[in-house]
Amino acid sequence: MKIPIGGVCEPGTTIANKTGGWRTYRPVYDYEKCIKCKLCELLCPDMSVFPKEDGYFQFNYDYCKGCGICANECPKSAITMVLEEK
Amino acid sequence: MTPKGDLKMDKMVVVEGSYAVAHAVKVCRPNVISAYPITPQTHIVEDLAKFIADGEIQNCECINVESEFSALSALVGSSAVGARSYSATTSQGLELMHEVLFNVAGMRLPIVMTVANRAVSAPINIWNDHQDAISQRDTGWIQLYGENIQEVSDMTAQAFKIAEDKDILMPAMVCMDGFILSHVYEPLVMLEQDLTDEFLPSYEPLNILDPKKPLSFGAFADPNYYTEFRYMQQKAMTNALKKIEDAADEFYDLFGRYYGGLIDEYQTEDADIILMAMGSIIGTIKDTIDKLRQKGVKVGLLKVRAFRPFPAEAIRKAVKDAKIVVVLDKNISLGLNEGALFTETKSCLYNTSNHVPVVGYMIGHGGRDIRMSTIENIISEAQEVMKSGIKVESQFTDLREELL
Amino acid sequence: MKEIRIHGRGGQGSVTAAELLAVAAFADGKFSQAFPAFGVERRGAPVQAFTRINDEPIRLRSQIYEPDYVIVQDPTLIEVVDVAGGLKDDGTIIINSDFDPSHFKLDTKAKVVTVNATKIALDIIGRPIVNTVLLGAFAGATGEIRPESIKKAVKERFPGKVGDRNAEAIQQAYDMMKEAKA
Amino acid sequence: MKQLFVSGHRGCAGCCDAMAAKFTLMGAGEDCIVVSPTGCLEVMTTPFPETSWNVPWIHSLFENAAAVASGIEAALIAMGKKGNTRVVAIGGDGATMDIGLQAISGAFERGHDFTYVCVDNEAYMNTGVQRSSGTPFDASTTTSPVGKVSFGNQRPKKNMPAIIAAHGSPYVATTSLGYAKDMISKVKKATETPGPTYIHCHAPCTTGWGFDTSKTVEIAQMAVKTGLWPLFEMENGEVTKVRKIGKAAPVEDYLKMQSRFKHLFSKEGGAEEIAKIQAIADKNIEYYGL
Repeated sequence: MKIPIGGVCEPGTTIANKTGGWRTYRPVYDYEKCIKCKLCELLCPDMSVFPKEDGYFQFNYDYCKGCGICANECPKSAITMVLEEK
Repeated sequence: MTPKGDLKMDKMVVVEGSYAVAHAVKVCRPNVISAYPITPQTHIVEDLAKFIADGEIQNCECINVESEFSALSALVGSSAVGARSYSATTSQGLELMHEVLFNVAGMRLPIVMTVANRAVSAPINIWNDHQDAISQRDTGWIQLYGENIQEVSDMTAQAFKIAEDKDILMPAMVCMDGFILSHVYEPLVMLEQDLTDEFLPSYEPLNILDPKKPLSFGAFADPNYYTEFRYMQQKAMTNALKKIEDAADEFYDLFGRYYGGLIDEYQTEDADIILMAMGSIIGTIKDTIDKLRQKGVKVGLLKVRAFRPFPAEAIRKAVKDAKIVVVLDKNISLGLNEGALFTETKSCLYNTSNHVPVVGYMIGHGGRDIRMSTIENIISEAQEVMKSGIKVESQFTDLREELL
Repeated sequence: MKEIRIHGRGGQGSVTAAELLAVAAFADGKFSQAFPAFGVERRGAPVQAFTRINDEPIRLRSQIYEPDYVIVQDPTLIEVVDVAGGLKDDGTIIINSDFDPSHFKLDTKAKVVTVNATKIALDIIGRPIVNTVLLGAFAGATGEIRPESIKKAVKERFPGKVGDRNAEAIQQAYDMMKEAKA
Repeated sequence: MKQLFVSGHRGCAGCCDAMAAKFTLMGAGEDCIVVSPTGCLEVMTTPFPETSWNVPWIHSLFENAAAVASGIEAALIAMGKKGNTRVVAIGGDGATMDIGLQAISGAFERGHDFTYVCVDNEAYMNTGVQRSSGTPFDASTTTSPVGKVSFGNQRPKKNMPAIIAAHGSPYVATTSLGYAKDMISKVKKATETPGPTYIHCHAPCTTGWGFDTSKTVEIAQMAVKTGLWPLFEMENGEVTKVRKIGKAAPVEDYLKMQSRFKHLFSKEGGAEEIAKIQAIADKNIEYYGL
């Protein structure tokens, strides 16, 4: 890598930085309870909740920092936070 | 050295220095002008505002900002979008910009700014010296100083060309002595639009803020990277040394006018005494030299056009045969009791085989008028130093002892 | 090189007069330079402006201490300012006044001339603006500059009727000075 | 839909700034240029050579985001590139309400077509939780600490929306991270409104306020429910829309969730202080008709 003049950065490149290692608790879905309200995807500050083809959601554990907002806000308590097994 | 051009009187008009600058800016086709009024820069921005009001500058927006800080900040945005961007200021306004000056240079934005040099408060003083610009010497801005309004006008186009060069991409200050040059009426050839278009191509930025190619500007660099950013800025400044000379030569080829590249020399060829200075004092020194040459005093002048990048090599070459070098500074580094040009000239001769004595005079602070007789006194003191060595290395000139 | 110092009060157009003189001198084929004694004076305060005229390009940037000519726009200034200070012995000082030159006891060996520029201005321009009128008088009294060049410079700066009336006043002041010399 | 703000940023778990940036871009859309002043958001999203932004983005200094935005807008106009491109500044409360206020005032007075989004987490979080003029009454920060003779910050929040509205802005709105869709639609409206527009977003900071990382949204909602953070829109200086809260929750419910207010529940005289905060909420409820 060479530093470009003025130090401009190519877009969306923090994707190289996998923040999943910050996590203490990991979110886990209970798809039985999920009503596909999309709130978890909307509220995730780490853009690590993604819709699946079937309309349910999945976590991108490469980036999820385990904040637990999705679990706290899920109207159906479909997400629980479990201790990371290290 | 490139020969001097002839002054073509039939192409000259008598205008105010500020108007000459505003007109030069106009023909350089700026896209964004952003400035805050401050004496003695005001006439420049007023004249530009009139051009805009009369529709004489196409594709240009003029922002009447609420401070100098915002004046330059707005240009950070405009230059990053790819706009040719211009401002003008002086003194307190320039000092208020201090933080932004670093930012512009670090982001490699080739903004050009006229500085109508003025003293810095306190006490408040609206008259000329160079303390304002000299105090910004480490910010990464190219600093050029002009001796008359023709040179300042021509230098404005040169500054854009130098700053926007892909090997440089550093901002540039065109320094003109406040009032002495900003408010003087004298004849000059105003930059012709067609020749200027030929001399100065449109600005083609390397990177711009563009939704189609969404780059990020102004990221923070941690200790793993910061050093290299600084190194690259210095390298650009080093590249500018040659580009400043090239721009002066290319300008001469097209316009037929030449005022020196990094430096200019006057009667230095056989000179025992070489004076060094920047700005409008140059003319007064030249007249003094002519007078003393008639009396057989072998005195010459090294005019410094580029203070940043510092033309160390050119200076070493110009003073190699001198018996004494006398540096006149319209500024002081308080606590060192020296002007910046003096300190740096001494510094660039150290570690060389040239052990010529160098003495410094701080002169013309806060608009104190500089007369030929003052220059003559300095030269006669230099003759003493040649005989008996340096007694006082650096001193104030024209101190009114009765006030102390 | 000829150096001219103009004394006036803030608002009387001394700086404009110095500039017009520079423009006119250049029209005559000479190099010129005009600049004010940069100050923070406001309307009414004594002010000075300078013009240099030369056959060669002018490099000198100091203020003018030993003028060849002095123009005094307002005779009341003589009480408060040393208007003849440094004036060369063979120089000329032109005072806007209806008194005879002998009325003014100035400490100078230079020639003192007076012209009632205020009256000319009132008669022709209709307002007591004397700066341009005095330039006509300067041309007449010194021969340093052609009155046509002054008129041209003034008309460029003040187009239309104002310029025409000024030009007429300039010519009259010029003629009066020429007559007085003859 | 293209992610305009991507993963891998260095914000804390539960970061309010990241949410605010995400919602802002969802409202503003792809065709925008973003300016950020110095602050948490800037630092955490752009460690060279990386950036979390998928829109053009620029950071210059702490106090000049609005001026930089002015220059961007002017340049787009001058160069005939304005089109539908939105210029959006996103700054924290310090950069907006304190050090950058002059530049903001200038830009709003001059009428540049841009939107300024203040992400108000009520203190200087980037430097370690020092008070700003956005810090609420009685909040403990490192420069307004609780002490033997102090209950923390002794001034109420500066009324920034009113200051902007007084500049003649055509659209000023408050919003909250507790109401994501409210924020997205208000940013959209602001960016679609010609002229200088302003969004003030209440943004609970897990680190600075002292609460569990999962509670960012919940606490934001509670601030609204108590009346301490009214949600409203102003058009041309007039309040035109208010989010009704029904029966207001007592301010204790909000305060007790955060360690920056915990002294109010342990220190002698705390009840009187809570009453003062309740008075602030009551006044909001009455003034805005919440």
